[in-house]
Amino acid sequence: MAKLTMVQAINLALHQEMKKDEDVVVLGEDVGVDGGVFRVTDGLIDEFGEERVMDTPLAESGIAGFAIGMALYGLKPVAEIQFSGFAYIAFHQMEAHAARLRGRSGGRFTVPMVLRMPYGGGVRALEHHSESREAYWAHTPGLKTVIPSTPRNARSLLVSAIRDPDPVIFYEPKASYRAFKEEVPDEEETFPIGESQIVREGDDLTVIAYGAMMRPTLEAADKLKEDDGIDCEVIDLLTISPLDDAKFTKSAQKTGRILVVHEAPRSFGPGAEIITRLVEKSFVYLEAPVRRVTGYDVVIPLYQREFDYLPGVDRIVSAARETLDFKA
Amino acid sequence: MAKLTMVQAINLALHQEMKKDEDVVVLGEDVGVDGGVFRVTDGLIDEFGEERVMDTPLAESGIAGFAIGMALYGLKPVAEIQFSGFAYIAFHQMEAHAARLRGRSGGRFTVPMVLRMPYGGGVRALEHHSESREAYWAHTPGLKTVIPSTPRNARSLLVSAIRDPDPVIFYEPKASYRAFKEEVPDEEETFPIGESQIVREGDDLTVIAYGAMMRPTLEAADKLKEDDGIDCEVIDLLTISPLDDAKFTKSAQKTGRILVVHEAPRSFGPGAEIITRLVEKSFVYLEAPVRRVTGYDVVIPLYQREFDYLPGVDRIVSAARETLDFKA
Amino acid sequence: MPRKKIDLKYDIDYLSILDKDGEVDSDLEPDIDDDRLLDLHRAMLLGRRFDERMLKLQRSGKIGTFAPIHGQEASQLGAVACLEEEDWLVPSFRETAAEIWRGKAMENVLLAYAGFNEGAHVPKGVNNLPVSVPVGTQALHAVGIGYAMKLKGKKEVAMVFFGDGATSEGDVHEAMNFAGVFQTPTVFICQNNHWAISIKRSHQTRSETIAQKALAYGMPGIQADGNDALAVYAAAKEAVDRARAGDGPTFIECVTYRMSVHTTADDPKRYRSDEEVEKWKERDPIDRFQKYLKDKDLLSDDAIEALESEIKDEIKAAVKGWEKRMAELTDKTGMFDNVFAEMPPYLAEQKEAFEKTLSS
Amino acid sequence: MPRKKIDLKYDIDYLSILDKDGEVDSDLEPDIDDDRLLDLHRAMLLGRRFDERMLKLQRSGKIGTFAPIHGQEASQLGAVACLEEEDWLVPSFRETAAEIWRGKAMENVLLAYAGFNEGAHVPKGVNNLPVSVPVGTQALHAVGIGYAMKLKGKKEVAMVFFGDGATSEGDVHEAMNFAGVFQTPTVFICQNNHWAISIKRSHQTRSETIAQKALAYGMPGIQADGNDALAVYAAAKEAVDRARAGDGPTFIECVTYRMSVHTTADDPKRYRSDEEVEKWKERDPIDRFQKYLKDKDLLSDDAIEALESEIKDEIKAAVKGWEKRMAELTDKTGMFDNVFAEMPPYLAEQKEAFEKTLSS
Ligand SMILES: Cc1ncc(C[n+]2csc(CCOP(=O)(O)OP(=O)(O)O)c2C)c(N)n1
Ligand SMILES: Cc1ncc(C[n+]2csc(CCOP(=O)(O)OP(=O)(O)O)c2C)c(N)n1
Ligand SMILES: [Mg+2]
Ligand SMILES: [Mg+2]
Repeated sequence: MAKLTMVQAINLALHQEMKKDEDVVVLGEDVGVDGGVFRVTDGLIDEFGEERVMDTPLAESGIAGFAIGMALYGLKPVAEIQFSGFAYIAFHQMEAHAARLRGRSGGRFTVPMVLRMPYGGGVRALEHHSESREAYWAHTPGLKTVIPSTPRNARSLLVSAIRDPDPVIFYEPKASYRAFKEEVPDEEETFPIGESQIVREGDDLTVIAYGAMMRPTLEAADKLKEDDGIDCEVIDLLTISPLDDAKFTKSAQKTGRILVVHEAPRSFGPGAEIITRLVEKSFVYLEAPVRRVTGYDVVIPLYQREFDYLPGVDRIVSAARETLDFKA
Repeated sequence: MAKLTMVQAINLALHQEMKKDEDVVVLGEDVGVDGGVFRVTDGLIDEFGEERVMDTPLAESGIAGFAIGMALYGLKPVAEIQFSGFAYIAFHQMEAHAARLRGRSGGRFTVPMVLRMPYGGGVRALEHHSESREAYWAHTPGLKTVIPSTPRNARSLLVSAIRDPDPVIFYEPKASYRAFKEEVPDEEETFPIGESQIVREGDDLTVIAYGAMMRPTLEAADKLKEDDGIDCEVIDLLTISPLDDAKFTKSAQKTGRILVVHEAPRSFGPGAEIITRLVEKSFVYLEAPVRRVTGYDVVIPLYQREFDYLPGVDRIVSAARETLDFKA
Repeated sequence: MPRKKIDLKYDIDYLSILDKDGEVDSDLEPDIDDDRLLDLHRAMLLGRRFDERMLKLQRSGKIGTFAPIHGQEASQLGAVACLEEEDWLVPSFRETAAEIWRGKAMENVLLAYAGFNEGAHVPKGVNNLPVSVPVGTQALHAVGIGYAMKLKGKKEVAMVFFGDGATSEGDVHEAMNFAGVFQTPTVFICQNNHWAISIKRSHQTRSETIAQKALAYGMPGIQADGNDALAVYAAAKEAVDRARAGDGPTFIECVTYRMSVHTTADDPKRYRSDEEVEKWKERDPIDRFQKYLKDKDLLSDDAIEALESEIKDEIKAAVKGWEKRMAELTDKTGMFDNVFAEMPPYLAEQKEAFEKTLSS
Repeated sequence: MPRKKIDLKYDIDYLSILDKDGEVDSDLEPDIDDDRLLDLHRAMLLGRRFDERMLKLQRSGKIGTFAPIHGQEASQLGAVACLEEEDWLVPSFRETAAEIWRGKAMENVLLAYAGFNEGAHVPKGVNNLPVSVPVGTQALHAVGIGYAMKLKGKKEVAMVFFGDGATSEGDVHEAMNFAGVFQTPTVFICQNNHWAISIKRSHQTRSETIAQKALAYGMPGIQADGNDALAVYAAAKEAVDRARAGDGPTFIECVTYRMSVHTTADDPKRYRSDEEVEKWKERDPIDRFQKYLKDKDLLSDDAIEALESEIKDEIKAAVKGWEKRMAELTDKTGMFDNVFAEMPPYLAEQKEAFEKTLSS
């Protein structure tokens, strides 16, 4: 048991899985000698060699398609896209093939790969380095989309993703890469893909969030408790698709008032699906319109203004208050 | 005034705009000599020559990026992707550049291009030829996404799209390409992008649909009237993004009961955003959960089963009845 | 330090062994067993006849759109004839004859084109990927598969097919580049049939040959007469041997011609002349190969006649089998299967809802 | 009809004019006005000094991540020096000196790296695209721009820059192929600086040179010593003239070296040796060019000293101007501007909501 950052925790998952299963290979731009631009794959090449830790040419579709081929043969590739903003170059490979080959071949071929990438704002990066567009993947039948929020769940979810027999898109909140540490057990740990987690119980309001948004969300919950005596139930989605609607619809039946937080652009974003599931499954319990606190429908600005774009504690708190104040 | 199919109507729009404005150019795979695999660009090369009607090499990202360059210089390219199922190869060009260059350059550069493509099922096609993934584009800040439903609105919307100073994704319902004819005026006609249309008035139920789904939707409305005496208000979205939520939220305030129909996969699809806008703007008027009748979260099957996947009259009618029967 | 010419490691050669009248260049004649030569001939003939049959089935509405192979029999079969069973075939959508050679049932071909997903399903143990519709995207898979073979210490080869048009796609470029960098046992076969729907070869790219694109990846490349089964075989054999020996990938351009429509949805009269097609008839791959086999006393007119009737029966049986299979395929819920290894709750809900619509 | 070598239309040449000690090969010496030579020298020096200044600003937290150009001054400036004002520059993210040559204000460079979107805004009339971050994607734009120039009957040229790593991307392949097919007035400049972050040139692609990739597109290609301003200029001039004359695109590989970090977020010690860097110091493009100019009596040590101090002042003024601009940029709603020509209602609503958060 050690206190690790998320970068270290993900590294631990990769280390242990590569050690345990020689079919696990890692590939991507700068993942080898350099250890990844965020050092997530640090040391892997020394331990497992360049045959299993492959520095690839600079080509995202190439990385995805190459990984698909390896997976078809039976390997379990963990491919890194350097930033999620460049993953759209590989999008068609994931949509047309990774997501479909099991179905297309009637189960003869499968694509047990993970496509990992850092996503999201808040690290003073250049353009295309701060996007949060998980909805693209989530809308694609045949893909699973996972977004951890802490070192420990990043580690356990990545292990599950690597062992998953199907392709998993693994979005890593880069703003949380080194922002805090958490105890992560040395021994193996998995966490089921497709399951969300209630990280704080409460009766007044349900707040649904994930990834880097968990931190302002939990801070807002503290503030609401302190300032207003409001008890928030906070749900960390962890998996975006398949969406675990059981937990949040149940929570909504208790609180009747719900807030969804994400940094992705608002329209046609993940919040819309969550709200729709609530309408479909908990309609009669809703006491106020479900509100979303999200990124705006614009390109996230460069770093001087990125926190204007990103949902922060204040926006969450005031949306919570409005939701609680709502009277039909 | 002549009765035209949608293919002919789109062809008319291209002809007239190319004639009127020499900056309008057409490009894509097989759009020249062959006149397009659906004959949408038939005859253009004869009239305007191969310099303005360009058969390109087989490369979708190439087509999009090349068109972006032309648009940056001041042309108004209308680029065709042969089937929407192949457009994901060009997705990053549209996301990273077409959608952003106006903002990135502070308005110095603009990308007045149209990316046209046939989408949707129902024409007995091969894999990847029947997709409906408009949500990918709709979730992308800086892009507009338009889906006509009849020959006349296809023509007028395409003219508006070509004249629009920003990039427009133009999804053409291939199932409606030749399925029926409509009077289309010879003289110029435009239709504002971002505006939906109430195509049938009614007080009992609001049905929101678009594209090829308008036909089963309207048929279902007829049936509901005939069999059950139910008056549906039917709204044809026409533009998916920017979403015209004014009309449907108003209609919902009248009927209180709403159905959304699309052939795109269900989860994280366009229906989710529509329902969310209803929750945000007409919550207190909703008398029943808004239901969606959509494609399933699977790859649309080959033609023997494609109508099992696609929403049809029966599914719409029974969802309508359930919505009307709902009691809180 | 003047302006000086850089010497490149590889030359690009042109290989032809049977001339257009079927005369063999005995210096270059590959060493192939008589039985294998006859198998190859049979497969070419079967490919041609099955294609003809499918065209009829399509014209009468019994199957949907498909891509005929007419004229490209040597180009695809000469290549796969060099593979062992454990090797992998990564086809595009115009290698029906090659897929059949590699064990795909004609029944399944028909089933897929008749709109049943089941037709594309692959039996366990068969190392053929299903048809890939998005042009060129499959090339990368063959490189990944090759890499995995190498990592696993297997002496296997992955052979991937694509057309002249596909070489314009970024994915084919990335695939060849990865193959070069990782020295994977991948054989790239470009069937240059001169057309990509209506786009002619010369408009697809300005390079004089497609083969020379190999130079961009530091990879050996060769142009072969694709209507000459021996030339294709010899080029492919060299490439497969190189791959199996651990000496990396090869790129082969097979110069051939699409004699028929692009797909049955296409009308070539809009973009090419009858004369061009006529000209290529003279270079028919089957005629030439038969001439060669006859000259070698491996084949006679009588034997061809007998073979034709055998093939006819085989195709008839396949059609029957296919019709029977279609009648048996009554389960409509297959679209929910194999989306994932395990069906998540939301899909189970959707499947249930779908089943309700069936019963109502 | 034996196996025969195919003759390719183009050779790939290597061009070097100033040797590593700055001695000129007078047979190849391009004809450049003295004034222009001095402008070029000044721009190289300014590029170097501004780079150094930015590194300091970054290290002290005043600006964010940026990509230094140190070592690549000749490679980018030799090329853009051949352009006319009406020509277009399509940069990647490592052509700061070239952008400044073409009219971009240093203030704006600083503003952008300090995290203000306003820094990337382009003044009307300046034909430089903004920096393109997704590697290689911009190459296609230069081809489209070139096509539009041609269609409009303009004798203009679009010059695009990218790195050795970028050549692996599908988009660069598609761009070169389109340029070949449509014979656009596009000049492709690949700054092969031997590294793509930690990936070395030899691992990026197996071709012996990058220049030879031109052969895949039937396009003239040349490899130039990228640390030799004259060689780059001569190669680029030939290419620009060819493009302007309507004779199509050219591909130029400038062999250079990234002396500094990839970006300020990078630590090159992890992947390359100091010796390698030291070796390249000997080929410094500015030293060599200064030697040449001194030999031509166009430059003296005194003149250099004066110039250095002039440049220092210029940079100081730019930094001042930048600080003033930053202080003035108080409007936070810019992210809603220029999403579209006209703001749609939903965005207006969001902007309003955002303004409310500002006032609360
Ligand atoms: C990515 C993609 N774009 C477009 C298409 C439509 N399409 C199918 S085949 C084809 C032409 C292919 O030409 P080529 O690669 O030469 O193969 P051939 O058909 O000649 O065998 C096109 C454009 C497709 N299937 N995939
Ligand atoms: C599509 C894409 N993938 C990855 C990155 C991250 N990245 C930025 S620069 C770079 C290396 C570029 O190498 P090269 O093309 O040689 O240019 P150089 O940096 O050497 O100038 C990478 C991988 C990116 N910006 N865009
Ligand atoms: Mg072809
Ligand atoms: Mg480089």
